[in-house]
Amino acid sequence: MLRRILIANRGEIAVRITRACRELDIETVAVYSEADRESLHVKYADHAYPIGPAPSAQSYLSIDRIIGVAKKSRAEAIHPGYGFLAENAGFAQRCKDEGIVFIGPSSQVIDQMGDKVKARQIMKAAGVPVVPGSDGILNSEQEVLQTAEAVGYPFMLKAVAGGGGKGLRLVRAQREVPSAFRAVRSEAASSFADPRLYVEKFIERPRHVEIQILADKYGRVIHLYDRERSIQRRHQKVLEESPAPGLDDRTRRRIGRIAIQGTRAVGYVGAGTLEFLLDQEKKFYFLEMNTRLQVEHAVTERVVGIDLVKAQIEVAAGGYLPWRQRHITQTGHAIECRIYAEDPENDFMPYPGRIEGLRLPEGMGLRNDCGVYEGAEVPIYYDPMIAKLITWGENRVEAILRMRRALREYQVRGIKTNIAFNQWILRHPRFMSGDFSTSFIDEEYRRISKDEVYPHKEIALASAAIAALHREHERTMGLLTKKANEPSQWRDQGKRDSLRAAGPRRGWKR
Amino acid sequence: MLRRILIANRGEIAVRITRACRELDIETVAVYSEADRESLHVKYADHAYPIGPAPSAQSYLSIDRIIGVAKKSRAEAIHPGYGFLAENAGFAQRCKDEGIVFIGPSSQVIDQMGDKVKARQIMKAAGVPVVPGSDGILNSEQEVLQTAEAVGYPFMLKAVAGGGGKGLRLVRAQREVPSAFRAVRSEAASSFADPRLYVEKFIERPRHVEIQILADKYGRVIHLYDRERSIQRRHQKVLEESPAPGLDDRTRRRIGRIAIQGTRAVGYVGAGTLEFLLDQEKKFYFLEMNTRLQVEHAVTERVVGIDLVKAQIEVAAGGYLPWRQRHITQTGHAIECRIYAEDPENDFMPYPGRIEGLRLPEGMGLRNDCGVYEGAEVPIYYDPMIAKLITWGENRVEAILRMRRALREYQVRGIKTNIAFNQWILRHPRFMSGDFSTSFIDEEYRRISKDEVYPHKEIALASAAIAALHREHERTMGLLTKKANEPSQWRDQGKRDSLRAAGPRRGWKR
Amino acid sequence: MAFIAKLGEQSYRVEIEETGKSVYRVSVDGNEFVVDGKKTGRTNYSLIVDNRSFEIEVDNAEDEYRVLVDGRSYHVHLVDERRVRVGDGQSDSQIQGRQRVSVPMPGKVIAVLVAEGDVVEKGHGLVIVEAMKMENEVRSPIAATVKDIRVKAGETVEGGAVLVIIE
Amino acid sequence: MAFIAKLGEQSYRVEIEETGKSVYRVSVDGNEFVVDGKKTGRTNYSLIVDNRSFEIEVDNAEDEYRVLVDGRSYHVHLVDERRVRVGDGQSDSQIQGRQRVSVPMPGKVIAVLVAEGDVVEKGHGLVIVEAMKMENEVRSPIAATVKDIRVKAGETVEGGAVLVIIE
Repeated sequence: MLRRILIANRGEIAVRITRACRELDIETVAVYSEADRESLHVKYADHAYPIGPAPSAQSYLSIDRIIGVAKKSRAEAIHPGYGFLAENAGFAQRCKDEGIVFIGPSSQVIDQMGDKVKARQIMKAAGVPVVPGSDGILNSEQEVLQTAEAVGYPFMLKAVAGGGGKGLRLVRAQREVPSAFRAVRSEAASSFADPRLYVEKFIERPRHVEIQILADKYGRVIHLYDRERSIQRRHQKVLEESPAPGLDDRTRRRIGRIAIQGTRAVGYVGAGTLEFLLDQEKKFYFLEMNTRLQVEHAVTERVVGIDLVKAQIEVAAGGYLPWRQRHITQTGHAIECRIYAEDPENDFMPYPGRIEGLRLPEGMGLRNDCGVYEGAEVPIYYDPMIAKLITWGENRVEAILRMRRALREYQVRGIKTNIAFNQWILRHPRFMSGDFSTSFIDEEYRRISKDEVYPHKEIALASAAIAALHREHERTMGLLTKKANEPSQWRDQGKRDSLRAAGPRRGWKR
Repeated sequence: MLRRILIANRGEIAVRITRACRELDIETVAVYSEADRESLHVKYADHAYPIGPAPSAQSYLSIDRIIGVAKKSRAEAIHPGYGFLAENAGFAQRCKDEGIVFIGPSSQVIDQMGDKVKARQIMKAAGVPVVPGSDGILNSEQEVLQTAEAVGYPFMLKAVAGGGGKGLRLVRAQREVPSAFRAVRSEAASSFADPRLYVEKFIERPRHVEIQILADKYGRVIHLYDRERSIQRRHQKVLEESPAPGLDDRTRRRIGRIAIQGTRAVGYVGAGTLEFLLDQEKKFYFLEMNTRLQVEHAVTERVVGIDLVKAQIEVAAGGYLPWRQRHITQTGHAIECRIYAEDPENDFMPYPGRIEGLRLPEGMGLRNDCGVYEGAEVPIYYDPMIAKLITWGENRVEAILRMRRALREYQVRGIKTNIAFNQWILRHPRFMSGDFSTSFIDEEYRRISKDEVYPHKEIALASAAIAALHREHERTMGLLTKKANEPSQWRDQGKRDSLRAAGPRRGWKR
Repeated sequence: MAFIAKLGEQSYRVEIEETGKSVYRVSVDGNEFVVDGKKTGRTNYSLIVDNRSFEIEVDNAEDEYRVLVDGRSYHVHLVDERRVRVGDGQSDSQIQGRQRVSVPMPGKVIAVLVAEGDVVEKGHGLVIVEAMKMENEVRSPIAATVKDIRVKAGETVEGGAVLVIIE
Repeated sequence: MAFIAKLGEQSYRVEIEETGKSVYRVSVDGNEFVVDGKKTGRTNYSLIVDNRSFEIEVDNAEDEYRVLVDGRSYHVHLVDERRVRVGDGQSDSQIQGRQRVSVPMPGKVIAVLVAEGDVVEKGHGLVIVEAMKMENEVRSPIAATVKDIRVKAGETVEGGAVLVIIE
C-alpha cells in the first residue's frame, strides 16, 4: 500500500482526498499557492509545501514544481483531483518517468480521450453509439458542408480540443456554415492552439447522462451505474443526481453494459466517466470520456456505497477491485447541489471575499464536502465553487425534500452564493417531476425576481430595530465600562483587528 | 397526514424530529423550560412555547403544561422523543383522552412493558426466551431463597420498576441474600415508590443486542435488524453499532423472527426495541422492550435506509407500513459515538457550561445529530449528552477508521467532552476485533493516563509562545489605535460583552 | 425609540421599546406586537413573536441592515427618526451621476459590447470579462450614456480596475 | 522574547522572534526551528514547521495556555522570563492548604463516603452526588484530612455549594 500521497489540487476536492487518505492511514502532502497559505486543504494535510504565485499557471499547473515537491517530500503517488492537471497527459507521463505513481489512467489513454475525434473513433469501433457526425477532422468549409449533407441540419460545429462550453457553434441552416466555420476555427486556435474541427448532429433538448466506471490493472471493469447532470447553466453544472431520472431500467442496464465495452476498448485503469447524450426517444450517444474523478462523484458513492477515492488509490497501488458487477446495486436516490461564491442577482458573477459566517446543514442523509471555513478567504484566482452538499433519500422525492430542508439550514455570510437559486430549482414543478433537459435553466429561469416579496416584513424590520438598539446600548455600555477593564478589552479588540488585517474585509454592499 | 406536531423534548432528539417534520412539510411546536429559551431546538422549530422552570419535573415532565400547549398551539400530535414522558403510560392515555395523537404505542402497551415482571410473562408466553428467573413477584427473603434454588447462583435481584442501573444487586451466594434483599427493597421503595422485586439469572460477560421493530395499526410488523450496544459504562451507553458484531447470521435471523413474535403478542404499534442479552454460547434472552425511539436509532437508519421518525409519524397518522420484511436489508456497517459534556479525567463528571467553539466533522459517510451550537449553554439541569456522531462504512473496519478520522476533526471548546475517550475505545484491539462484552470498559479502562505523553511538545510550546506574542502585540496596537476609531471599537466590544452576559462564562480551569 | 425604515420601495415608521429583559414592544406603522428577541451569536438572534419562532441573522454596516429570515434576505435601511427630521434624505442622489463600472477580481476582457456615446438601459451588457474560470457579463447599473471605455478585448485587468465610465 | 514554560512536570526556556510576516524563529531549550504560523480564527492557527502542517487551537486565560494539537490537549503555563526573574514561583503553593470541595451543578447527595477527621489520599471519593441524570463521585483533589462535612445524604445542593472542607 502507499504510505504518502501528494494531492495536486486545492479546495473541497483536496480536503475530500485528504480525508480518504486519513481513513487509509496514508500521509498527505498538500501544495499551495501564495493565495492558499491559509486554505482548508493546507490545514488538514499532514505536510504542506508552497508551489508559487497565485495564478494557476505558476502554481497548480506547474508540472515542474509539483514534481519537485513530490520528490522533496518523498511522496510515492500523486492524486490530481479534478481540473488543473487531472487530464494532462504530459503530467501523467512525467510522473511515470520520475517513478511516481499517477493516480489515474496512463498518459496514452488521457491523450486519446482528450482528442474528441479520436475518442469518437475508438468508441464507434468498440460498438458504442456516438452522435452522428464527421468521421475525422474537417479542414475546410467545403468539408463541413459535405458532412452536413450526410448528418443533416441542425448540427454542432466543434473544436477537437474544445471543452468547458468553448469552441462550438450550433448551425441551423446551410447559410450559417461560413460564419460558424470562421468563428469556431478562430476560437479554437486562440483558446486551445489547435484549429482542428469536427461536426456532430445537434440533439434537441437532450438529457445528460453519465456512467461511472472502475477498472483495475488486471482487466476487471465494473460500472457503478448512472448519474444525470442535465441541470446546467452555460455549461456550468449546478445539480446532479443518481440514479438518472431520465433513464428507464432497460436503458440503464444497456448503457451500463456498453460503457464497460467502451472502457475495455480503451484499456482504461482507474475511475472514469463516460458521458452520453440521451435524446427524447431514449436513444443514447457517447459524448466523451472523463479520465478522472468527477465533481459529482459523491452521488454515486452514496447510492452504491463505495468510496471512489479509496478505490482509485487501491487500483493505483496495484490492488485488485474487490467487487464484481453483481455486487453493485443502487440504493435510494442522491442529489448534489454545488455551492458557488457568486451572485445570482447579478448574472451569476463570481463573488470572492471573506466568509464571515458559515453554518453547514446537518442530520440524517446529508453529506457536506466543504472546502472553506468561517474566516476563510475565497480567492479571486480559482473556481468559485466552495462546497458541495449531497442528500440521500429512500427515493427521489425524499432526497429533494431533504435537500430543501438542508438548504434552509445552510448559511454563508460575507459573500453571496447560489443557495437561493438551488432552492428555486428544487421547488420547480418540472424539476420535481423529472421532466427536464440541459436547456431547463435557459427555458425556465428569469433572474430571481427583484419585485420584492417580503413574507416576514414585520419580523425583518423588528430584527433590524433590535440590532440597532443593541448597537446603541452597547456603545453606551462600552463608554461606561471603558476605564474599568481597559487592557483586556484592547487585547480582544486587537485580536479581531489582526484577524481582519489578514485579508481585505469585504462588506456586503458592492 | 398530520399538519402540526408538538415535540415534547429538547436537545438533539428534538432537533432531529424537527428536521424529519420539515422534510414532511409538517409544522413543529417546540416547548422549552426557562433554561432552554436559547437552545437549538427552540431556534429550529416553527412555533415555541415556554412550559415552566428549569427542573424537568416542572417543565418537560409536566403533563398538564404540555397538554395545555398542545391545545393552545392546535398541535394534532405529540412526539415524545426518548426520556422524559416517552414511556409514561399516563401521558399516552391523557393524549388519547384529549384527542391528541400520541406518537408511540398505546398506554396499555407502555404499561405492560414498563412492568418488567409482566413483560417477562407476556414474552415467555409468546415463545420468546427470557432470562431464567422468578415467574412473578417476590415478597420476602424466603421467596427469594426458594427461587434462587431453582435459578442457581449467581443471580440478579431486581426491582420491578427499576431502570437506569438502579434497584438491582448481584447475589453470588446464599449468605448475600438477606443484605441484598434489604438494600434493593429500600432502593426500590425510595427511588420508584414500588417495592416489588424479582430474580433473574446472572449472565456472565453478556453482550447487549437489540432488535428494532416497526408495526402499523393493521397488523403488519417488520424488524429492521439488530444493534449492539455492549460498550457501556456504569449502564450509560457510549457506543452503538449495527449490525451487532456479536451475532452470526443464523442467530441474527432467529432473533429477528422471535422479536416479531414478541411484538405481535403485545399488540405493538409504532417503533420499538426488544433488548436481549446474548451469552457466550450465543444463546439470547429477552431483557426488556423499549416502547419508544432509542438514542441509537440512527445506526439502524443508516444501514437499512429508513427514516424511523418519519415511519413513526406515518404509522401514528394511520398510514400503512410500505415495506415488507423482504425489502429490508442491512447494507454496510454503522457506528454511533455519543458526545457527552463530561470530564473523562475526573471520573466522567458532567461538565456543563458555554460552548465557546464547535466544529463538527464532515465528509463522506458521516452524520451529525447535534443539539447545540457555538455560543450555546449546556444547562446544568439535563442529560449531558450534547450530540451524536454516526459513521457508516462498507464494513465494520471502514466505519471504525472513518469514526477515528471524524473524531480527529471534532472540536468542542469551552467545556470538556468524551471525544478522546471515544478515540481510546476505537483504538482498542479488543474493540477492533469485536471481542467484547458489557464489562469491556470496566475491564479495560484505567483512567486516561495522566503520565503526560507529548508527541508534539515543541509545536505546543511554540503555539503558546506565538499566541503570547500576538496578545502582547495586540495590546500595544490597541493602545495606539485607540483614539482613531473609538466608537466602532466600543460598539463591537459591547456586542461581545452582551453575548457573554447572557450566561456565566466558564473558564477551562476548574 | 423610533426609526424610519426603508425596505424595498416602501418606508415604514418603526417604534421599539424594551419592556423586559430582551423583550420588546415593536410597532410598524402603528401595528403593534411583542418580540422576545435573544441574541444567540455575534449576528444571530432567536425571535419568538406570538409563539412563532424565527432564527435571524443581522449584518449591519452604518445604517444598512441585512436581515436573513427563513432563507430570504431583507435589506433594511434604518435611521433614527430624529436624524431624519434634521434632513438625511439625499442618500439616493449619487446613483444618478457619473459612475465607474468595475469588476472586483482580475480577469481577461473577452469582448466590449458598447461604444462610447451609446445610450444604454439599466442592465444592458457593457463588457464580458473572464475571471474565476467563467465568462461574466458586466452590466450597466443605471440607464446612462457610455462616456469612456477604458479597456479592450484581450486585455488583462486587475481586480477593481475601471472598465467603463457611464453617466 | 523569552518565556519560561511549564508543560507537565517539566520546565522549558522558549525563545521566540518574528523574523518575517507571521514567520517565527523559535528555540526550545536551545533547540531551534522556524515556524510559519498563521492566525486563521479567533483561537485557531495554521502552523507549518519543516513542511509539517498542524492545525492548532490555543485558548488562553492569564498565563495559562491550553493548546490542542492533533486531538491532544497540552496545558502550558507561560511567563515572560523577565517576570520570573523578579520572582513568580509561588503559584503552586495554595494547592496544599485548606480546600473547599464543591460541585458545579445542583444535585442530590446520594451518599457521604467519609467522616470528619478521616485522612484521605488524593483521588479518594468524598461524596456521591446525583446530577444531570447521573451519579457522580466527588473525589479529593489532594491528600488531606477531612475537616468539615457540610452536607448529608438525601440533601439537595445548589450548584457551587461547598460539600466538604479538607486540609
